Amino acid sequence: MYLQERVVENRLIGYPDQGIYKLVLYGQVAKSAKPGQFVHIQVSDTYDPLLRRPLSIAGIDQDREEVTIYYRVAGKGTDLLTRISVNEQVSALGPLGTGFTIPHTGELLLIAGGIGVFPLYSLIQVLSTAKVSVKLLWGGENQEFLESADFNYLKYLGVDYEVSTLDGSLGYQGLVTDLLEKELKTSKTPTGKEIKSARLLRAAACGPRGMLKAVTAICLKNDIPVEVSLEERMACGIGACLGCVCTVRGKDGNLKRKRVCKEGPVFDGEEVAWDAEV
Amino acid sequence: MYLQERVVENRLIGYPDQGIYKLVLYGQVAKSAKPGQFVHIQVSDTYDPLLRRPLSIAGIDQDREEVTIYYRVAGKGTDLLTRISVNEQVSALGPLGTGFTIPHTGELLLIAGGIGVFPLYSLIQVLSTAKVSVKLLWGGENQEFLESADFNYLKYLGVDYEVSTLDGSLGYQGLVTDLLEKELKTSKTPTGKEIKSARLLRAAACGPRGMLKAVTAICLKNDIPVEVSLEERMACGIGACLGCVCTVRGKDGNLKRKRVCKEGPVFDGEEVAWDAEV
Amino acid sequence: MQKFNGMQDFDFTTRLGDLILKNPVITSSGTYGFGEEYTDYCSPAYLGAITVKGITPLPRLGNPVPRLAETPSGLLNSVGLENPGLEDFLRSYLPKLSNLHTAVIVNISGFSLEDYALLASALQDYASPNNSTNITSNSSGIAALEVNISCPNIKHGGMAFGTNPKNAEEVIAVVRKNTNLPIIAKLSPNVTDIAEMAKAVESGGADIISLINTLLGMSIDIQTQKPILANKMGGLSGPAVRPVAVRMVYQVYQAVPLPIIGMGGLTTWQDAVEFMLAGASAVSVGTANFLNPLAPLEILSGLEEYCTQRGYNSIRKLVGLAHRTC
Amino acid sequence: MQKFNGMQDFDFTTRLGDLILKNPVITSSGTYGFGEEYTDYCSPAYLGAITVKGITPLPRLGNPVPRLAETPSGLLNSVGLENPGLEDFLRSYLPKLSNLHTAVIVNISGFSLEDYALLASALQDYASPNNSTNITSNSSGIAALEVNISCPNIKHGGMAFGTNPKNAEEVIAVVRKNTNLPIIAKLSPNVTDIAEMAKAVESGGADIISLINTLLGMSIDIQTQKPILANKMGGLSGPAVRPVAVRMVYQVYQAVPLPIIGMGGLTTWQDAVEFMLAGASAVSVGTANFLNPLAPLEILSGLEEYCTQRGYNSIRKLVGLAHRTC
Ligand SMILES: Cc1cc2nc3c(=O)[nH]c(=O)nc-3n(C[C@H](O)[C@H](O)[C@H](O)COP(=O)(O)OP(=O)(O)OC[C@H]3O[C@@H](n4cnc5c(N)ncnc54)[C@H](O)[C@@H]3O)c2cc1C
Ligand SMILES: Cc1cc2nc3c(=O)[nH]c(=O)nc-3n(C[C@H](O)[C@H](O)[C@H](O)COP(=O)(O)OP(=O)(O)OC[C@H]3O[C@@H](n4cnc5c(N)ncnc54)[C@H](O)[C@@H]3O)c2cc1C
Ligand SMILES: Cc1cc2nc3c(=O)[nH]c(=O)nc-3n(C[C@H](O)[C@H](O)[C@H](O)COP(=O)(O)O)c2cc1C
Ligand SMILES: Cc1cc2nc3c(=O)[nH]c(=O)nc-3n(C[C@H](O)[C@H](O)[C@H](O)COP(=O)(O)O)c2cc1C
Ligand code: FES
Ligand code: FES
Repeated sequence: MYLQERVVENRLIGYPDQGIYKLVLYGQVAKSAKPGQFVHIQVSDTYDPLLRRPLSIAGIDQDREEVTIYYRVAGKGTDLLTRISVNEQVSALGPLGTGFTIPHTGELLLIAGGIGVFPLYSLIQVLSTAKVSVKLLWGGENQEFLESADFNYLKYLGVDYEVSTLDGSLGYQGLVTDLLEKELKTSKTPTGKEIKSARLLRAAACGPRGMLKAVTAICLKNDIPVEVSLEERMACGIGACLGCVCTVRGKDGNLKRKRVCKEGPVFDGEEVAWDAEV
Repeated sequence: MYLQERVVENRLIGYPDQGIYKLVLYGQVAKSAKPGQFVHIQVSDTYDPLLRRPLSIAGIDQDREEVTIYYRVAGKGTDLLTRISVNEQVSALGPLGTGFTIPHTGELLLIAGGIGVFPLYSLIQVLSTAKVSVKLLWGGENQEFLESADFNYLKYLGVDYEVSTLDGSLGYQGLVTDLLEKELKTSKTPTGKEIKSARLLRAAACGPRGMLKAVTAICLKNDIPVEVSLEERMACGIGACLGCVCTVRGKDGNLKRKRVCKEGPVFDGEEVAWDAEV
Repeated sequence: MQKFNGMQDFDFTTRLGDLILKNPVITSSGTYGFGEEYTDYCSPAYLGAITVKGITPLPRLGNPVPRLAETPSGLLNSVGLENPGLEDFLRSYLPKLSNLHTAVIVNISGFSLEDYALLASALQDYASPNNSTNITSNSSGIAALEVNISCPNIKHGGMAFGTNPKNAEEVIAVVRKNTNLPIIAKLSPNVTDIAEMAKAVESGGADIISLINTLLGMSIDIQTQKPILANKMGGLSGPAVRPVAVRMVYQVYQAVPLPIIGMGGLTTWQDAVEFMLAGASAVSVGTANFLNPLAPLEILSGLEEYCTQRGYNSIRKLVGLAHRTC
Repeated sequence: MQKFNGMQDFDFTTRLGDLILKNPVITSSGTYGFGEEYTDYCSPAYLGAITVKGITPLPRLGNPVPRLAETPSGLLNSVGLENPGLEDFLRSYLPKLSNLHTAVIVNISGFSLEDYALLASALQDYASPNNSTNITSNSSGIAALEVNISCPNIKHGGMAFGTNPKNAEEVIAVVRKNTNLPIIAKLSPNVTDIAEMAKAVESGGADIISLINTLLGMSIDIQTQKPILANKMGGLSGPAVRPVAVRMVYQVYQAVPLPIIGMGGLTTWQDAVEFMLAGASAVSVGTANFLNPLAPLEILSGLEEYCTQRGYNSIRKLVGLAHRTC
């Protein structure tokens, strides 16, 4: 499971100042990857930066044995990653983590904040949209960001979506949680069915922690089960160091730790102890 | 004097397993560079490796504002250097150090061990061979090494030379110090004049410390003044840290330290306290 | 899987007093979970031993996140001894550990002398049967206890046991009283005089010394203007600390006759050689596992090659060579 | 030359007790020669102060080479206090230092209390006239003494003065008796309890505390099987040690009311902000000069931009912000 993957593509997409790259890896990871899982990539040979970098799997092509990743340059690590050329080998542990539940029927509401959309791409991709009705709500900084984060690909996937931007440059002006509230306030379910019969409506979300907390609250208020994909600083990526924990409330009401890299990154929104500070 | 130089050329020359690269830099360094001086190059942006790397100036083209450097991949630092592409900027402090005395008349005997030949290339290049008779004695591991270290360039320079290899694959089989002994044993001076009138015979050498010590002993025995170019681990490269000292014996007979990066790397062979262990 | 015992007659057997391991490569406490996490990448059966996460009498949630901060060539962590506690460790983890076919070292941590006493006597019942004559491996049970003395002593104002020679000696003595297992005293590097600490744990009855634990450090986020770690301070590990670790192994080798397990930034086989030359009889791989799950195996094969190229027929020939005077 | 005082009304003045500097960026002892070496790259006139190489009463040849070893994100050095000695320093170096238009801090090192007494009283005669009211710059003479207490105390078995609080206090007290110059006590990080050391030098009469000096480390060449440094052990500096340095500055800030000069791996302006948030009133640039001779200037302009972007009109607003509880 220690995998050398070959770089098939690694290039800036969209506006340069958005710094978003598309990385395609050929190798073993694709064989067993599931939406919501991630790879833990070694970005260089030096000890500075020291650690691997976790990046979500945004697309899976089992036939071509390729996974697609989108990353935004955030610091030294992602910057070094941009310098890796096509055909070079990178060391990537993965696929890691548990991933999203994949519904085979009913309706799925996806809520994404910023680059949190990337793992949701792979979820959309594997869903049978004939059997599951999907709608994506996606909030971002502005139009430039959304377009750079491969908005076209989303359109190509052919799912229903609505976007919001902070500056109103595209879609609704405001937060994606506003979109979610509005969506659930209509008498119809997002995908057009009566809300009373919406027993099979579920939600999945990825984005900043504050947003996920709000999304969870809204979903639970509406009796919609919601899965959230969390981020946390990681060292090992495989459950050995206990660096990346998330605090959850067990069935017995007691606080417990779960490892974001192992039991996560996808958690049941309800179990996360959002306000725990222990 | 803090200089960004543009990489004009950076490529492997010779046999791949010899790992010798030619690096040409365009910028300010060429304007004032002298043979025997060096540049102190930042090989990457990371802190691992931490320090700059000292490399000798092997060729100076003031008109094109270019200096040529040859380097052998020895570890992490020189390996990172190979990854810098043409047209990238590198930070190079220099030209640093004092350099060789440049004779304007008489005869000059050059003795090189291994990659120690590189600084001597620039000395040969700037000498007016019409006025100064030059002969180079060069010892290396084997033919592959010598050819990879741009032997052709040496031939192109048109000076008299003799080589030795440890395995006899090219030239004399043995040490370059043997060549030197033989050279001085003949009744003629290296460049053909009578030894008695050889008042203007000088020597300059660069190579491993053991070789330089032996060369100095041989030259002094023959009353030939000799300059040696020393290597030492360096941090600052400009005389501020006292990391790179060489022990010399002052005129008063007392031991003193001199900085290889500042008062050197070229020293009068006679002043070096070769056996000092203080 | 890498091959690393090519030379049939190369002797990898490692003797740490009565603790005999099939080879000198161990994985460090807190960096290798409970032995199962890395099995996809590296079978623990190839290792000399694995050391489990520090166990305390009661379960601990540890510190809040962020628990990790990256620094130049280093890693700060403040996991805060999260662990399932003694009871659950014995019930849920130890049985599985016994299936890994390697020697199991249990790292114990306490906040009072009573804690250490309790842990030592409870774990004594699970001692591996054959810990003094055979190579400890393929065997169920615990091969040795590693006593983490870097924990704060709650009864003494939170000052770590491991920063005062008297306290360190006491902790080890208490453990000694309660176990026949080999005792590995794990020293903290946050001290003025590591040799003095080594002598103290020797007096306390330690059989083996392991070092170093992490260096106390801190990193501040200039955006939020607060320490990055929720716990403010944390332990620095990784290649950045290696020169300090090598120096301390060298000093302890000169100070006491006990066998040493060297660790601290050890990442490559070259680093392992460096620690053994400094005086370590075995080496332990910590943060390096996070960078490269194959690190322990690569270290094993590198060690063997280094030795055989020099004609050493046993790994033990390396130990302490840097102390030769000529 | 970089511009770094764009905002006319930004106040860079740095107060270290009676020592008032035009800005908080200093260069560290042993890394900036005698101030002249870097003038081609960075005019010392732009700096808050420069600290010269450690001076001893008599000239010293220092240690044999190799004196340097590179480690991951770090540098080991064992220069061994090579310096021209007091007399030659006063004759050949101090006059030139006065032309650099910056405050000059003289670092003094000794191997006995007498050494420190001698240095302090001899240097007192060269005190800069205006060290307590004006900004110390453009002025001839010495602005402050930095007392390096990390040297071995020859009379006490070679244990460094700076690793025992009583000895550290004594050294500072002796210097205090012999000078009116501001005293900067430079602490060694190789101690169990840095806060205790800070209190000791405060009692001794220090006006300012600088930290950290280098961490004791070692590196072994696996080819020769010997320590790389001729002196075997050396001092570790550079980015690798920064988390330890920041932690110690944070602890000393809480332990004593004296102003702090923070150093240890400080390489970028972001690092300078980190040290000031931790509690340093000024910062000192050491090993970073070797990597980037423009580092001090880049740090100055980065500090100013960081402050002005947040609406701080004075550099002093930054100091200790990481200690806020809300
Ligand atoms: C499970 C998981 C999946 C991820 N998937 C993606 C993805 O698909 N695409 C993508 O662009 N990014 C993703 N990230 C985030 C990505 O890992 C970080 O942006 C990256 O590690 C930053 O590395 P750097 O060296 O470039 O920046 P650094 O210099 O390390 O950090 C830049 C900034 O990001 C913060 N930061 C660094 N690491 C983390 C972290 N793990 N959690 C929160 N903050 C952090 C730092 O404090 C700093 O402010 C994911 C993270 C996790 C945990
Ligand atoms: C003034 C001067 C001029 C030089 N000119 C040239 C040149 O023109 N071409 C060239 O190829 N090399 C030259 N060198 C040597 C070159 O600087 C080193 O090979 C290089 O720094 C090694 O860096 P690295 O990271 O690749 O290897 P490292 O991993 O740093 O070291 C590889 C090996 O070299 C040894 N080493 C490293 N630095 C030094 C040093 N400064 N002195 C002695 N041993 C060292 C190490 O101990 C190790 O064994 C010169 C050195 C000096 C001091
Ligand atoms: C995430 C993490 C958790 C650790 N937990 C423990 C522990 O529970 N008990 C212990 O004695 N040491 C613990 N350590 C210290 C390591 O065992 C080791 O001594 C230290 O990290 C230095 O080695 P390294 O640089 O190879 O990691 C931990 C280290 C890390 C990085
Ligand atoms: C080559 C070198 C020489 C040094 N010489 C001295 C010295 O003479 N006196 C002293 O107090 N500190 C000396 N130091 C320590 C530095 O002043 C500084 O405290 C230490 O290097 C940590 O800072 P840095 O990581 O920024 O270099 C020296 C450091 C180096 C690297
Ligand atoms: S990153 Fe190590 S347990 Fe999750
Ligand atoms: S390398 Fe610093 S003085 Fe020569």
